[in-house]
Amino acid sequence: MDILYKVFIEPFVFMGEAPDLLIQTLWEGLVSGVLYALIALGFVLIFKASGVFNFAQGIMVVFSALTLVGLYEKGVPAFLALILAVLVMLVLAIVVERVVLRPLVNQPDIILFMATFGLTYFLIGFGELIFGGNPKEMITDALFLPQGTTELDMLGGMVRFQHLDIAAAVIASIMIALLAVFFSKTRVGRALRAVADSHKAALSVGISLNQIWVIVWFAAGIVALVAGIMWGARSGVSFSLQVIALKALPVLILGGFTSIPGAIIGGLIIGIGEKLGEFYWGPLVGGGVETWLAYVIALLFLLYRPQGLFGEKIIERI
Amino acid sequence: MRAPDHPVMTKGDVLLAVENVSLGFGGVKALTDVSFDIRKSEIRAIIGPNGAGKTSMLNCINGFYYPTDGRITFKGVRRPKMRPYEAARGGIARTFQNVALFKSMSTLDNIMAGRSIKMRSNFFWQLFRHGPAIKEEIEHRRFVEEIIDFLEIQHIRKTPVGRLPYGLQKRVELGRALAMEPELLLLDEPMAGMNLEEKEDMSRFIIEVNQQYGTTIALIEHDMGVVMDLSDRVVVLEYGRKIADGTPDEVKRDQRVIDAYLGVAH
Amino acid sequence: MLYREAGQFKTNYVADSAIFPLREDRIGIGLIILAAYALAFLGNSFLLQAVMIPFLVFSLASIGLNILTGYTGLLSLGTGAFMGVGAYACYKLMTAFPGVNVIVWIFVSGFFSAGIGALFGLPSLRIKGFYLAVATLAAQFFLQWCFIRIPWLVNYNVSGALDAPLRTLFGVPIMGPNATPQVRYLVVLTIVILLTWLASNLVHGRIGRMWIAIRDMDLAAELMGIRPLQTKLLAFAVSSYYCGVAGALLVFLWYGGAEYDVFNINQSFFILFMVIIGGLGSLIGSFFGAALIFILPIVLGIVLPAVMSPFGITVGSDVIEHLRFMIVGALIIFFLIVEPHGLARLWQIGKQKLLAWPFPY
Amino acid sequence: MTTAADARADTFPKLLARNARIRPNRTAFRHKDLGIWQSWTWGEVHEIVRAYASGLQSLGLKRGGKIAVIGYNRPYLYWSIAAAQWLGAIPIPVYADSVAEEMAYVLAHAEVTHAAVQDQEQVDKLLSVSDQLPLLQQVLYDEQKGLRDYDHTRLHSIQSVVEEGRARLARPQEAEEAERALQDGKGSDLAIILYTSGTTGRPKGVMLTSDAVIAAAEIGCDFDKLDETDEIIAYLPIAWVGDHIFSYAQAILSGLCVNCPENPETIAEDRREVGATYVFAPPRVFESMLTLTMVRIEDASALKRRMFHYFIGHANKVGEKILNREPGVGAWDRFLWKVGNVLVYAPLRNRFGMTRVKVGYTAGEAIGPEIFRFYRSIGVNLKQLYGQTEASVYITMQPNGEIRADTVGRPAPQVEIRIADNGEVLYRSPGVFVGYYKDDEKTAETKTPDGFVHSGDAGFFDQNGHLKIIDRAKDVGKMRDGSLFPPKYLENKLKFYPNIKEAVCFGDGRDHVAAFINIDLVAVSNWAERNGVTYASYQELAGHPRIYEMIEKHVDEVNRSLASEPRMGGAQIKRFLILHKELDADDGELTRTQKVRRGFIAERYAPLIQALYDGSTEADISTEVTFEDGRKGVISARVKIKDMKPYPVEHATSLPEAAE
Repeated sequence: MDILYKVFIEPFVFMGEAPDLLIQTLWEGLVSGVLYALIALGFVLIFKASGVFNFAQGIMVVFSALTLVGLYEKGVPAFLALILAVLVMLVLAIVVERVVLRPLVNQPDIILFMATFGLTYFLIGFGELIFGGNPKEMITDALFLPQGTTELDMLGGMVRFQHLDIAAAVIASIMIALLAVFFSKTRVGRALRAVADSHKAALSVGISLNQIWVIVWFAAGIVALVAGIMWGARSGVSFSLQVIALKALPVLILGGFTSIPGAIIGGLIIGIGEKLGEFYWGPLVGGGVETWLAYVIALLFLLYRPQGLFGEKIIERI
Repeated sequence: MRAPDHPVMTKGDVLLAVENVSLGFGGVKALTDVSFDIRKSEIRAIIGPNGAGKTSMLNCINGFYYPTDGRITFKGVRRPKMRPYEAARGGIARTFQNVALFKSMSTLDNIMAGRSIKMRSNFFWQLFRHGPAIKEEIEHRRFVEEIIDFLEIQHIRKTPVGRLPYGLQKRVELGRALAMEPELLLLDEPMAGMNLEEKEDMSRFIIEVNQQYGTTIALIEHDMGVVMDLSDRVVVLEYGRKIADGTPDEVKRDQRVIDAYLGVAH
Repeated sequence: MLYREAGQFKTNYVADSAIFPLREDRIGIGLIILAAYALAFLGNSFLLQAVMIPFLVFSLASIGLNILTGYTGLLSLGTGAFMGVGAYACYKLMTAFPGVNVIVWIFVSGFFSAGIGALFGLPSLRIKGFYLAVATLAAQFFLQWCFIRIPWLVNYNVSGALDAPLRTLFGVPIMGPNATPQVRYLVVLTIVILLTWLASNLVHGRIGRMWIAIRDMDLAAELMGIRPLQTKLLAFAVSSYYCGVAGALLVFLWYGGAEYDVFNINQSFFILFMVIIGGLGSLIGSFFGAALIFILPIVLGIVLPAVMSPFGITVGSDVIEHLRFMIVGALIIFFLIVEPHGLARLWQIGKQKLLAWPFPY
Repeated sequence: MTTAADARADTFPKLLARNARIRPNRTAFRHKDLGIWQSWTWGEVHEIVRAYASGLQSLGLKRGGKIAVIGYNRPYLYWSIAAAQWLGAIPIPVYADSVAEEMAYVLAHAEVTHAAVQDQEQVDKLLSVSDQLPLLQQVLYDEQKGLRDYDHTRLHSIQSVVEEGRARLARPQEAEEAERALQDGKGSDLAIILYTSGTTGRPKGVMLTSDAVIAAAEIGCDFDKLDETDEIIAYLPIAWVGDHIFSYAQAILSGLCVNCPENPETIAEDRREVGATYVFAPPRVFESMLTLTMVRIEDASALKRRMFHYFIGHANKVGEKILNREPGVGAWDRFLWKVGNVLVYAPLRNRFGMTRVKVGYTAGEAIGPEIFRFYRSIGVNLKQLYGQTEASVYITMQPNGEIRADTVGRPAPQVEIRIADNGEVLYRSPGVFVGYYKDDEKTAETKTPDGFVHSGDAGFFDQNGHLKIIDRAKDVGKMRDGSLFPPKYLENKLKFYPNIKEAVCFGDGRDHVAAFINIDLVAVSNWAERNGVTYASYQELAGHPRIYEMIEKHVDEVNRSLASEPRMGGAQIKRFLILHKELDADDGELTRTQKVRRGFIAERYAPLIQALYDGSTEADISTEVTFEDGRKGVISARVKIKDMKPYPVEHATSLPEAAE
């Protein structure tokens, strides 16, 4: 009975007793959730436009951040480094389209999926070879990211809001909003959506499929760069970040592979869910549940709804 | 080939009855209030224009879909909601409109895979490929070889089916279904995309299966000539509803059929 | 060219459905096995310890993953964790029952990972493709967490690491600090040969056909009466068994001791890469893939510094490691584009060419 | 070596019983069926045939009765022959692919009362002509498929008859009867009637006694030392004498194993699987195998292709000599051949299923010399033999070490040969037939009172005593001086040169031989290009002096070779011309199968022929032609005529009469 109490009663009692801590946890969950959503958006972009489940999206986050920091460390001014990092992502998009996507067009999805594993490992090796394998600090100052903390008295306790987190949430939200607008309002964006429905439709807009791939991979690269700066500022830049980036996968499963709102909501659920889980239930099993909770949530969810929150029900045909 | 194990039915009994079956996907109605029966040892054709719900009907019969309304009785027992493999184990085999072979396997292995439900040797023996496992493998291989002989596909026995021309693939698929020794064999457009000679061969095989082993066959086919030659009775669907049911001659004379289908196709 | 299949006719089904129906293949396999055993007496410790033992261990793990991904078509990213289950189970078993020979426990430990594998395979009934891959990530991260957080698994050992106790077979130490590479190699080799043989039996029989049926056309398979859940779970269980045994071998007969970190997600990926490069759905491909992915960095580590040193460039081990990642990544893409069926297909084509020689087909 | 000790076994059933006694556990028959090579030992075969005979007896088959055997090569059909012979009945194998009408003729002519057939197809054929076969009582079939619902009052599966026989044999008096039937058989009894299709007229039934068939089989067995370890693949029609001797008679005589392929589509693969040691195939099989080889090798990589051609070229040079163990091959050439053997020859033999071939035969028609040499040069001991149904195959054979592409060998052991004045080959041997069934007239025409048989082929013995067949005897003409004029022989010699596409020779009833030559446009234009000869049209090329020079050389070589051959020296080509247009089937000059229509050409080009014989050096000709688009037009040309200098004839008239 004791265990049941500890699992089902005590955490909630604790939440009620210390609402400030709950708010603090929710806030942290919210921030990481928004960032998860941002990474997941990169996946969604690519999946929608090319049907490729880009496992390397997580690594692109790290790779872009590493490029930025690495260039800065080599003496390039921050502003220029940022531009160069963007250019590197463009080059990456072009190379991926040429070397990976084009030869593999019309292959089964799972083959393309596995090809992105290859891309992942290539980028890890390449990034470390150029910039070294040791963790780096994000150049927060040089990029004029705010630092410091605001502490608010709230609900009988102190809730701390790191300025960086606020900035991250805001920038990520702006980014998401921009993408939404891009998709629904611009010609290229509409073309991208058309590609998801039918390749012919895209051609009728006057953009070749190959160009579209380059554009979405580039867009996903920029998203990755933004996400990389934010995550990097919070937890340092190294390839161990990829473990965090992989969290975008359960987010996608929750939200569905093609839905932007799905990615956002999924991100928030995962972000908040794992923070709550870690803080309130983690101690029961010795902590560290954050590493897997997201996956288990996604797994359980999959069993209930294989198509995701916003996916359509799949009718199998023979 | 041995006759199936269940001794209950004799020729002419109702093997499968479809009663007032409807099927919908969301808002779309694939089948509306369809009723007909399939009798033991007959060849029953289901025809109709494209999108008439023929394949959906087969999918209901072999448990791939569950009707939203109505019921299906097989061998006098109402079919519960079941998984397709249970239907297969109950004695229903089928082929597919677009050949659904295991394309990396050889002809032989495809048909052997059709024997899976008849094979019982346990994991342990399988592991050592010894004793009952190998004995069983040989026993079923013999059976499969008889099917290969029957369908005259000896020369492609060990060819991966992915490399075969379409007509032969259809034949292999029939072989795989026969390997299950089904009581009811569902054929979804067995002659689609075949040339005349291949159609003749396939018709011959279908008739021989029906006559020699008494297998009940329900088939969907577009070639009206073939349907009229092969089948004992025909049921006609249009927009998910039954519009006629009877012998080929009756159906051919039915005004609604002429309007809806024959008139269009010919 | 080397084949003389004329006159090799089969008068019974056993011979006809033999795994190696051609005499030349049987001779070839025999020679390879013989050479493998001879290597124990001819090779030096470095070769055995740093090349052959890990090669065999990874081959075994690849066979495991190949059964799941290659034969049954279920993509898994949890291989490392399943290997870990085997290693931890083996550790617990042999420390709890030191009286029973460790070989027994190595084989038994596989059953634990088989059970865990089947458990995590349950979702496979409803989800496919990359959804399933993500689900297996749950296994990877959850199990890895278990290895860290459950000190019972390492007998509350302060270091939190597994270590190989001294164990003997027929009085010869086969595990622990006193076991020579030679002896360990022989043990690993024998286990790998045995398990490969069993796997080959499985995939060539009814069960193998059911797995491939599920992979090639799962709906058709189900409509033929093949139970999808049982078949997939069996694949998960057998696959995990192999991974588990490989994990136990990895820790206790190769490293001699290890921390949870050897079973991380990178390990899962590298095994997957071995399978992809070796060839999905091919046992022999598993060996090829393991050889390429594992031996490549070793060769790089020897060759590259030697080549570069005359130019005054020193190549550190970290550079080798980075290059390894790059090359492996590039190889994956290369193989997926050029030969999605991997080295095994090249091998098969080679054999086919020899068979059809001098004709091209 | 197999039969001397068993002189008493003078019929095939008795030999079968002997095999069951001395080698009961050796495999006698294999049949690829249901995916594997189903096998029967001699003991089993004997048991089945004995039971089968008894079963047939119960179905009313009697001594002297006739049973038709129809189908592809199936063990049960061979056993039908044996079972019939056991009872003293006469089996009549019939070509499986003959249409119902042909079959009806043979069956009615042979007065068969029973028929053992392969499958539904043959049963249907028989049923469709049953009104023409009032004598036919019972039909037996091997394969059940499709026959289940047939009326079985007169239809039986062979298996059921064998079962019935087994039941009968369980009773002592029936067993005794079977034994008596076996012992009653004599070597002088008729063993089989083989119907030969013949080029004209109705098929004739060649009657052969057991003695004859056994004697003939023995010739081959002894000649090539066949024994029970040998394997043969039976895929040629069972109604053809070759298959009967090779796959039935010699198999039973020497105990070798007969392998029946699965079905006609799988023969190539089955042949490879079996890897027979004793092979027989008509030239077209070897020819198509070689063609396929050359086509497929073109798809190989450049390196492999070059390697292949290099070693095949080398084999062409030395391969035959090495196979014949002739001296004069250097160590380096031998070494190269060995390398080639590893890289090309042995794998090729493997692909052909000839890895284990001890001896292979080709017969039936002339094999192209280059094809023949190809197989020999890669180490296949291929030989030619000359035979006929009326001789139970063997007339001449090629002994080891004396194998040449252009002759069919020496007279087979125990065979006497003589050449008639008109060049026709006559032979006498223990294997010759009794007569044509129910056709004494034809028998008398073919068989001389002293037992020699007219072969219908013209030929001569060369200086080595090897027989060379030149043409059908009736096509060989006589020139005014009495020399033989074999047109096809000459034309083939000319056509051997790639530059010559077609040749038409004239000489029957004339003073000398003259020829029309058609150049091969591809080969000649190639040559012209390399040699700087310019031309605007076929006609111009054909009339070019340098082309004439080239063709003249070829004709000269042909003349030289003719001069060295006995009785051929008179047929040297004295004058020739090169036709200004290609002989064309559209113009009726060739048959649709590309054979020359000599009479039509003679008529159409009469002015040219006249010019050839009146000594003029050129002639004008205009002919109507049909163009490819169907238009008709007229081509006129002035054609030059060349004179040739004949060689002195080496062999005047001294030819070896009959060898042996």
